[in-house]
Amino acid sequence: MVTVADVRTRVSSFAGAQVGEGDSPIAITIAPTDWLPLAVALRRELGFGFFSFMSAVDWKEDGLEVVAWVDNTDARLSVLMKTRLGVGVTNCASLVSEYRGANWMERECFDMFGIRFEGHPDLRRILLSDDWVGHPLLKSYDVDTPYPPYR
Amino acid sequence: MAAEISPRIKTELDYAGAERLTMNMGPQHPSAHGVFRAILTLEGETVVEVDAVIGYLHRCHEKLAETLAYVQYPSIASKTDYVAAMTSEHAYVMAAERIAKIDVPRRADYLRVLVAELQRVASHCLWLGTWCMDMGGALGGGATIFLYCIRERELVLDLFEKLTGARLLYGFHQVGGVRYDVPAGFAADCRQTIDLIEARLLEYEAMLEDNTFFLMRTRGVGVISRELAQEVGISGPLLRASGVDFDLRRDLPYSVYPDFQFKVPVETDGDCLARYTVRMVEFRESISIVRQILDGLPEGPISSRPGVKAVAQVRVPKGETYTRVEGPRGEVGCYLIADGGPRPYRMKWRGASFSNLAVLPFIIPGHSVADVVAIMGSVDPVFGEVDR
Amino acid sequence: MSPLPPAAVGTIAGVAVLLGVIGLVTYVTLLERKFAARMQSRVGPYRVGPHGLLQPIADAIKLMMKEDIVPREADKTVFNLAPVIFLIPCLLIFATIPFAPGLGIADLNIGILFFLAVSSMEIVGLFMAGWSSNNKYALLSAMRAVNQIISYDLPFLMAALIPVILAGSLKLGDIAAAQEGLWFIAYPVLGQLGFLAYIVASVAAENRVPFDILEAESELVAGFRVEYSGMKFALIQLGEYAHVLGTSFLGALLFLGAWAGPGPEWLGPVWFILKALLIFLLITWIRWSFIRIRVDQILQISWKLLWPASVILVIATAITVVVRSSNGG
Amino acid sequence: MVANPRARGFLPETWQLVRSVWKAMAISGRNLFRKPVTVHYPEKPRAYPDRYRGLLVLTTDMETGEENCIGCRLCEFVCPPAVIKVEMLKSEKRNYAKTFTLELYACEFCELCVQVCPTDAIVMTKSFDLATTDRRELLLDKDRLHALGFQHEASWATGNRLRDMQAPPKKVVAEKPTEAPVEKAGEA
Repeated sequence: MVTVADVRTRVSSFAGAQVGEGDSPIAITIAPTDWLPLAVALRRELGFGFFSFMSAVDWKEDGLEVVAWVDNTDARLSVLMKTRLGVGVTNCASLVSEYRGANWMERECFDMFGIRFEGHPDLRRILLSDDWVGHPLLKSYDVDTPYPPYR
Repeated sequence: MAAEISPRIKTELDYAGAERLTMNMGPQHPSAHGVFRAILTLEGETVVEVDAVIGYLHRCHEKLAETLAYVQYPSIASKTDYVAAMTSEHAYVMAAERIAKIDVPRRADYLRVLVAELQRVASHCLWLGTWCMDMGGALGGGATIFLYCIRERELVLDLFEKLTGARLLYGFHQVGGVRYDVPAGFAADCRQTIDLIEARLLEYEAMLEDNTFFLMRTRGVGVISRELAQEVGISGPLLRASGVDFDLRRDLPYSVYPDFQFKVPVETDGDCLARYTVRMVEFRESISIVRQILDGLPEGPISSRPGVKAVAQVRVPKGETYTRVEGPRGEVGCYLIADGGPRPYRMKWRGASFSNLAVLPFIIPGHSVADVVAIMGSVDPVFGEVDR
Repeated sequence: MSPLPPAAVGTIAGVAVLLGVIGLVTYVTLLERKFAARMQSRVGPYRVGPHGLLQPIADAIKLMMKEDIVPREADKTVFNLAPVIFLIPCLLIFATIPFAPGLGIADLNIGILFFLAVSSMEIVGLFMAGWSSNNKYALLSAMRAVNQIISYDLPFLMAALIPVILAGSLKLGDIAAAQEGLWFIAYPVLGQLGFLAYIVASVAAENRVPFDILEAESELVAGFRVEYSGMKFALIQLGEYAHVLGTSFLGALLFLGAWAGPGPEWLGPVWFILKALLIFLLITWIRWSFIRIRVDQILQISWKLLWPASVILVIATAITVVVRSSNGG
Repeated sequence: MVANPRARGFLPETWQLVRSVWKAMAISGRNLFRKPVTVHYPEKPRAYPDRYRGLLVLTTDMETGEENCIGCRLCEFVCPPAVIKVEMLKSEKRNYAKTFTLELYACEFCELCVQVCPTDAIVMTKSFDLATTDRRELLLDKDRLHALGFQHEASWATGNRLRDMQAPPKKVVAEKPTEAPVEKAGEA
């Protein structure tokens, strides 16, 4: 059975990877370049097969951060993968080759945050209409938009 | 869409032969379970490729969460999964409580589990009804089973109406506890309702269980393999029907679930029939949990914080957490980042139906149009949760 | 000889039966809706008239007043002609059914052959409707309709043959008379099996649930009728119900001994209509209890189960009749 | 429970078909004789529970005949869809609400405004037929809300009662006898 220690040792091999101390989710912050290799390691070697969700956070000046949560259902372990894309960077590696569930999740991240995922089969908006201008969940997207709520 | 179709199906479909017919199923379609559009590419009756178009019910809950306070948002959170409103509120409220380390009195936790399990019974009633309606037709046997299930679901909604005053979207949970206490005579009504539903379950099974027509339509239809299930992240009854024994209430227990005994059904063949079986067992397990709660409901306050008096009453210190709740459709999660103010900094809502629906383009190719409808019904998506 | 020339008697009788049938069909829809409602623990139409009795008339008037839309791309002539061609055979089947020993429009001596031939003509009108409305759903449903009705008319034919062999004549009047003593349904083994095969085949031939893939709402919205509205829709609806009613009248005549029943002689037609309604309610009861099965499964049931079973049944009846008549003398 | 044997072979399968046909029809047949559950709505109204959350109204104090609302705008701030707009009118003893508009067509009936109101001014009633032919009628202003207050029976939940029910453990307020002597909310 995979334990938290195995995860920590395996992840420590990635340069610049910090692992949080808690283990209800094992929070792993990693460099954007190792995003896909980390996913591959987690899924193939450590058995984190369950892909729960993927999303992004806009930290205003500090740039965007991509977040993903994967689970090992047998060992009841969860990992929260985080990577800071750096100021003004809006592209990131895609996990679709590893987790097919990431397909729609990444399309939603692109739709809401404008993050382009290289290696994604067909990256287009999933929730908003194709002619929508702007990415709503960015902090710069002000709340009262030109489309007045119909009242 | 580079959907990998299993080799067996691939060989059948690759004949050049007849030209393909693209057909639109939805968004205004009787069996679309809400607003969902599937662009089916057909060869004769069999579906070759599916392109799912969602987003018709998108209200941007996550942006709303950044503008509404902790006090206001629970009654909006219930609008994500409007068929199981209680579980959605529970996820949001638990996230705020976990960051701010607010403890919840035992009676409030017991009430939360009581309404969550009653909500699962009502939601499964709606699932069985609409699924049989899809497979059976509005002018046929399907409508009969649909009306039986709706008749039972109304009884549970009457219970919720006595408790909170509303029938579908309640705003029952608040940070620190719940807003309504159990009125007089509620426990008796509750026992009577769940006894009646348990008796009626036998009737549904008599109409469906080893009914040849039903088995013909569901056995071996829409098989989801174990790896595909985990890889796409489907959860709840769908995941357990594909052989993965993972139930959040038992494996990552939250609230007071450790106090109750309940069985977690697991099937292995992953087809529509397995999903039906898993949900029917869950029906009975939820009823037994409700009985356990009614027997052991502790006395005491129902909230550790005063009633809602002002907007900025609840402030959550800096921090982030991801709380997961086992909703009727699967894992409903709320990833919350708080920055100390009365409003969250960022809230990501993990809807169970979003991932459950994401598996369809992988399993539908190779089936006929009638099967697409049966598979959609067995996945039981709710589009408030998909589009958020 | 009655004072009027035979042609006039024919037309008057024809018009009388036609109006009778249309009246009966409209009220049969109400009966079905009330019966189905009670089965689903609800009340059924209640608002229009006392206990909803005027509901069918309200429906008829509503359909007549509704706007009659013809899709722009539709093939106009075929589109407009289809409901008529669909309706004629459904009403024609009442011609050969004798409501009482003498009372019938034309009690042909090949009565049942005429009935079966005409009743399978409706598929032409149906296919025209499906093809001409230039709608994908209608096209799919028309394709399904053709192979379903054809593959179920054969077992329907076979099931109807059993009473014919037992009675020894194609004339509907004779078949009814032959059942004086013993109704064919009460015939030891063959009667019950024959009746069962007849009911299953008739449910499938009129594409009622569980074989109603023709207008499977959840998949094909409303099947071939999807583009029709107003009076044309009413005609198709009338045709469908008339066809179901015709088959239940035939079933009552073949298996339940048309007008045999206690009470004075003139009560015959009343007994006949009651038995027909009984069969109609049986078909409705089946309709509201099962879910629909897929197209290929329906055809499998027809060709692998119903068709061989009904052929064996017919051969068995033939053998028993020969054996019975040879030693019975 | 459902591990029904895979009926193979002609006879077991047809036997299963016949048995399932009979069982299914028996159920719908038995249901034929059950009393229908539907009610003829307009003639026989449905029984509403005590805490029903229906149309919002403004209450007037029975003894003094004065309106309860003091225009404190707490409900305006707490309302998630922001449908309530209040302007305060300052006067010597107590304040009043100069204007009080409620856009009923966007209200979500979440009852936060009732819970927040310090003077039980806004209350939900047991009326549920809100359909109108014109959207503008759903923009309720102050006197319309007061008029409705007299027409419909108020439901049990008022601000103080809701806050008392949710009261934290410190001051366990003895539950007021439920049948309060005089209904503070406007009585039909």
